[in-house]
Amino acid sequence: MPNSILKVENLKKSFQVAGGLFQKSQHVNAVIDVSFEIEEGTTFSLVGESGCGKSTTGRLITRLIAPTSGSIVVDGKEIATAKQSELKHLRQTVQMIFQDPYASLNPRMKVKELVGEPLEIHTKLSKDEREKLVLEMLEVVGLNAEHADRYAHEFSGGQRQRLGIARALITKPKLIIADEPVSALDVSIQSQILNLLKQLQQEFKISYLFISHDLSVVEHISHYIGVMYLGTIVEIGRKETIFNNPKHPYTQALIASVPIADPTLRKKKKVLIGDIPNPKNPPSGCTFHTRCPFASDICKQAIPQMRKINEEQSVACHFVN
Amino acid sequence: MTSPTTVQNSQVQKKQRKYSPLKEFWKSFKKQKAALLASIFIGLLIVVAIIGPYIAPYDPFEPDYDALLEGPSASHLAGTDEYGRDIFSRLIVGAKISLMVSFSAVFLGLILGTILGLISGYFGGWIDKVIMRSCDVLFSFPDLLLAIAIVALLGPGINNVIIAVMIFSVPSFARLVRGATLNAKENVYVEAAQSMGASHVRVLWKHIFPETISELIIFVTMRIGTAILAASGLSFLGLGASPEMPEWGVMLSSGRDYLGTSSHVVIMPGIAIFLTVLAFNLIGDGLRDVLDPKIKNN
Amino acid sequence: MTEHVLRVSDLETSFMRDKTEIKILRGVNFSIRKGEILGLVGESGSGKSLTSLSIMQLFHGTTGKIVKGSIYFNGEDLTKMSESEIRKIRGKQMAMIFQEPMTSLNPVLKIGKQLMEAIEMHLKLPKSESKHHAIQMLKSVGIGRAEEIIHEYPHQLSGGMRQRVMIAMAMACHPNLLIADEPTTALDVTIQAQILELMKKLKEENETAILLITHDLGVVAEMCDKVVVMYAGQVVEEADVFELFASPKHPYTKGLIASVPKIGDKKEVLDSINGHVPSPQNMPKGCKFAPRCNQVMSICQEESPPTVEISATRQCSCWLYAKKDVEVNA
Amino acid sequence: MWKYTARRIVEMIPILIVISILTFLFIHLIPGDPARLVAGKDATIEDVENVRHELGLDKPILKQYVDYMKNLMTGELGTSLTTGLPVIDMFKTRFMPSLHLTFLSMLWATLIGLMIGVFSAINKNKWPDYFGMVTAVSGISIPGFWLGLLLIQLFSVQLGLFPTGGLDGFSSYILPSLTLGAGIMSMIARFTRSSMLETLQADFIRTGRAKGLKEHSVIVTHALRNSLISVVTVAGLQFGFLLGGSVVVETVFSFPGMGRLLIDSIAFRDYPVIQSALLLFAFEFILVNLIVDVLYTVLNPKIQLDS
Repeated sequence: MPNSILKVENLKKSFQVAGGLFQKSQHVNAVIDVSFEIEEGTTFSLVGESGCGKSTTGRLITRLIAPTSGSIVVDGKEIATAKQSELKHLRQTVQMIFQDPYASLNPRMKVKELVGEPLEIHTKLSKDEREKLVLEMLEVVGLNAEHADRYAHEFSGGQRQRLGIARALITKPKLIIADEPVSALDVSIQSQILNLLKQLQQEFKISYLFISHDLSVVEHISHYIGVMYLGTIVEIGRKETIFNNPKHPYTQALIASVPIADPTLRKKKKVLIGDIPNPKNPPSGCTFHTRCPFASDICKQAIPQMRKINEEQSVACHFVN
Repeated sequence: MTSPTTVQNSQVQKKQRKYSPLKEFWKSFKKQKAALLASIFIGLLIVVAIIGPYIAPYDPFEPDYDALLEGPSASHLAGTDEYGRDIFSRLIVGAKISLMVSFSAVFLGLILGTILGLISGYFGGWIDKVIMRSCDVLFSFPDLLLAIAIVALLGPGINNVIIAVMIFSVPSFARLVRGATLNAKENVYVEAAQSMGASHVRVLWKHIFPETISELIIFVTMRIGTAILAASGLSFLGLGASPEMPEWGVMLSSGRDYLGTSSHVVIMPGIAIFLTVLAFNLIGDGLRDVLDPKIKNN
Repeated sequence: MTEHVLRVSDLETSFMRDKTEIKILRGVNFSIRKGEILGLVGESGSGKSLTSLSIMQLFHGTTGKIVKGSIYFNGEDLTKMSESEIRKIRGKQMAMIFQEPMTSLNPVLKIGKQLMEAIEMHLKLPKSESKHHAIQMLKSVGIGRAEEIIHEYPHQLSGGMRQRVMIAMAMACHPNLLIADEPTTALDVTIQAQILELMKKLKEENETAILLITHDLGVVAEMCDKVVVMYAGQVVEEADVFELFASPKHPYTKGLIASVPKIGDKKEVLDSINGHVPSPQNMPKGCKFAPRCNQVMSICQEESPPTVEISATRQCSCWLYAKKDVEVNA
Repeated sequence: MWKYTARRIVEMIPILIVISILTFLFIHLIPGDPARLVAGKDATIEDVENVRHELGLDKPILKQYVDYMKNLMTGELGTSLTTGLPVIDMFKTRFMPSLHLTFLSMLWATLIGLMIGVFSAINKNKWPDYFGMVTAVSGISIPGFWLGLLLIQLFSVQLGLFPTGGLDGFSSYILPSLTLGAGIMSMIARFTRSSMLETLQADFIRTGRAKGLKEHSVIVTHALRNSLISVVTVAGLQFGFLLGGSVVVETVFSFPGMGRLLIDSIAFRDYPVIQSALLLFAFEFILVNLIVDVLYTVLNPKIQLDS
């Protein structure tokens, strides 16, 4: 494998849910066991439904929260156990783009302060030097210099997401974690942003960890995909393989559930029954067994291990060889 | 409901005047007629408090035994008290005491409470518990009773009133700021700043504290009203300003005995307290309508 | 030809802001037949949700007001009715479900009470019967433990379950028309599939007409018979669903369909529409889409395009299709 | 609910202990020598030592606290320095009138406050709303002692409808209760209004209307019930305002209650009475907040389940 920018192994995070004086505090395993690797210059997507732990994984990698156990190697450095004070380098190498372009930009700051904030934190550049870089960056993301003195709320959703991207790019990071970056946008704007992200990847050789619930978007932007369900990756591999030949019953159902914007492809769907279980109280064995059409006794008892079934695909299911 | 403001046209934007938060604030505050009027009243009152001794028509301490308990007239706008002192002059000079006491007590409470609240809300954990439990203890003495207890302890006097009112303000400020901090912490841009590597001080100062300001401004305004009520209440009970001072509560208290015969000695200082507190509350209401994002959206 | 359940013609709705009237809907036309699913598609700010609120006349607590046009429901004009007459139709002949199942149910009342409220009022059933009816309704939307659920509170249910409850509530009086405003947008994709299947099933069983409001072209393609595309408070195109996706006419519809990433599509760069939706206060003169349109002509910036009937089932508001003696310099 | 109540009671214990320490320390926190203060300026050293012994101030401080707590548990609150009576006996005659007064005030203030708030909210920006809100903002701005004096002047002196003060039957409660409740009524009215306005914006209100419910059932069944939850909490917190206000109102009306007793004792430096009165007020306030918390869980199904 070429240079890997991020390698995550057996990542685990359990949150304590506050208990009162007489209540035992509960543990919720938001991320149970997650391992994957991202090559330089590629996009790896984590896809899954609510409560699957994809966003928590993203926040663990930026060390906004500390993992319970496991290893996170960013650009050759182990950061899972690093102290906050030792993370300065990480904060420059890894940047984030957030879902809600309305909420992720401080409404009280002007664009030049917003986009220039990472420089203010990480460099000793003068105000003028920072501003020069900000203007350059605005150009790169398709905005222009006269926007620099405005406040975030004067922009439309798409423009705001461009600001978010400019802010993430300004420290020249190697990895950008994009947490549902287009799901709050209208489709016609969404495609603008997706195109921009792709173009920037080619221009700056950035890697993306792309977190999304939207399979169509994920298929468009990724090179590799990990499908998550209740805190674990159930299937991982090259995008084409996963979409053309999904092996895990959950991946299959997930792909089949996506409505396709073509009425000629309408078909009676195999709809997954039941609800997504509450992560506070996950099912035993394979967590998917409560909804799986193929579940048998072994699925209720044993947790399936991740197995490599070919060069491009690994699956965690008792029935896939 | 459809909100018609979510999207803006950049082409049209260019033509508009440059956006400035202060101008925007003034534009909406102008529409709050009651609050505007109240602000003018308070502005005048502050001026009066400063230049009071120079404009008062009579010496507020000089008895005039020829004019005891006279009703309002052209020569004595608000009448005279039981020593024949001009009530209007006393009210003018008293404004300084009331404003000084309430401003300094609230200001001290604000500083202390804000620091405690920010620390408590931002860091959480044991430090939050310690601060909040201490506030709970103070809270379990009802406002005015706490002040009474403190004055009972320290002895009567205007400085002790300031201390008392300050102490009972601290937990309210701390709780308010803590709540606002917890809300502000939820903002994704705070997480964004943390992910950029911003230090705690930077996050607190640049991203969280500004969020609490509008709530603080509203609360401070209202709190000044409460402080005036509490301070004059303490004076009324004989626990505040000394009896010869032209403090509004004291004037009211000493006028009590003449209520049946010369009610103006009670009515006049009461009106002064009432109008001042009302003005602060109206300003607070106006500010809330303008600044509170929850109301803004309606 | 079956009769129209709903016919909206020339509907204009506006809000007041700072004493000025802001028109949001500027002439909306469409109709729905019995048992038909009509998709109302558009991006945020297109006025699609406001169209639904106008039909239901749910303007309470807002400054919204219908200023022009008519809404014929079962042949009667709703805009001419009094509030109390409309109240008898709302929830009985015409029901609605909303985008946010998490907040659309009252958190302090039990599910049963919330269901029975409408049943008791519209169907005039006694308490025991209406409870029975409520349980039946919950079962019909696929809630197995209906008897228990009526004693539970909304927060005890998942998002998908709550949306089922909302549907049961809406269908309780067997309405002729169900308005569904982004009913699955807040739900996970596997749950969305369940809810969409359920809506189809209920439509078949009850012959209810459905007005499905959504921004998701995938949902439209899977569910609808007919599609109305809205932009900036106007209908820009109306067509049969197969026709629309096979050959969109309006440049906006074309752009919209092309900008959706589709699974299996090998396109490297997605098409997109430049710019963004204009705000109601700053509507361009002429065609509202002109500033973003890639086929814009000079007339588009001057005059609003007429609605052109392209075939019996298709209409489009665009100068490209207007036979007018105006010089068209494309 | 019982489990929750039990939990809240246990959680109260540390606070109660801290409060008892604070009130115990009260006498020690007085600047200067408390014994000398009590004994008076002209007292001889011997007198001062006698007072010191009487107050138990000559013992080690820890021992003093233990004794204090022991006495508290048995209801032994010491002896008044001015009357020479056991403090507990003085409280016995004073406590009930105060309790009646505060609860009567709370009752009418809550009812009227709720009514004004709801009425204002459903008539937002119309004249009933303006009228209600002008009343309410005046109510929170008016000094209680002044309002009391005005009411005496009008109803007792001029019209002779009620007694000017003291305690002689139910009519003695009316003016003090009006004075005491005015502020809290206004606060409840204001809060109810804003809470109702917020609730009326909620999605489930729209659902209710979409069901075709009549406007009054939308307001009563759906909006008011939800608003009540937060109004209850606020009302509970404001109870402290009422207790503080009672000191002032009792002074104005010469009402023989706890508040008046406290002020008189402060004037006479009757420390044992001050100490115990403060403790009693704090205890009362904590108890009311406990009741409010429990009521809150009754009204709010979500809390019920989580606890």
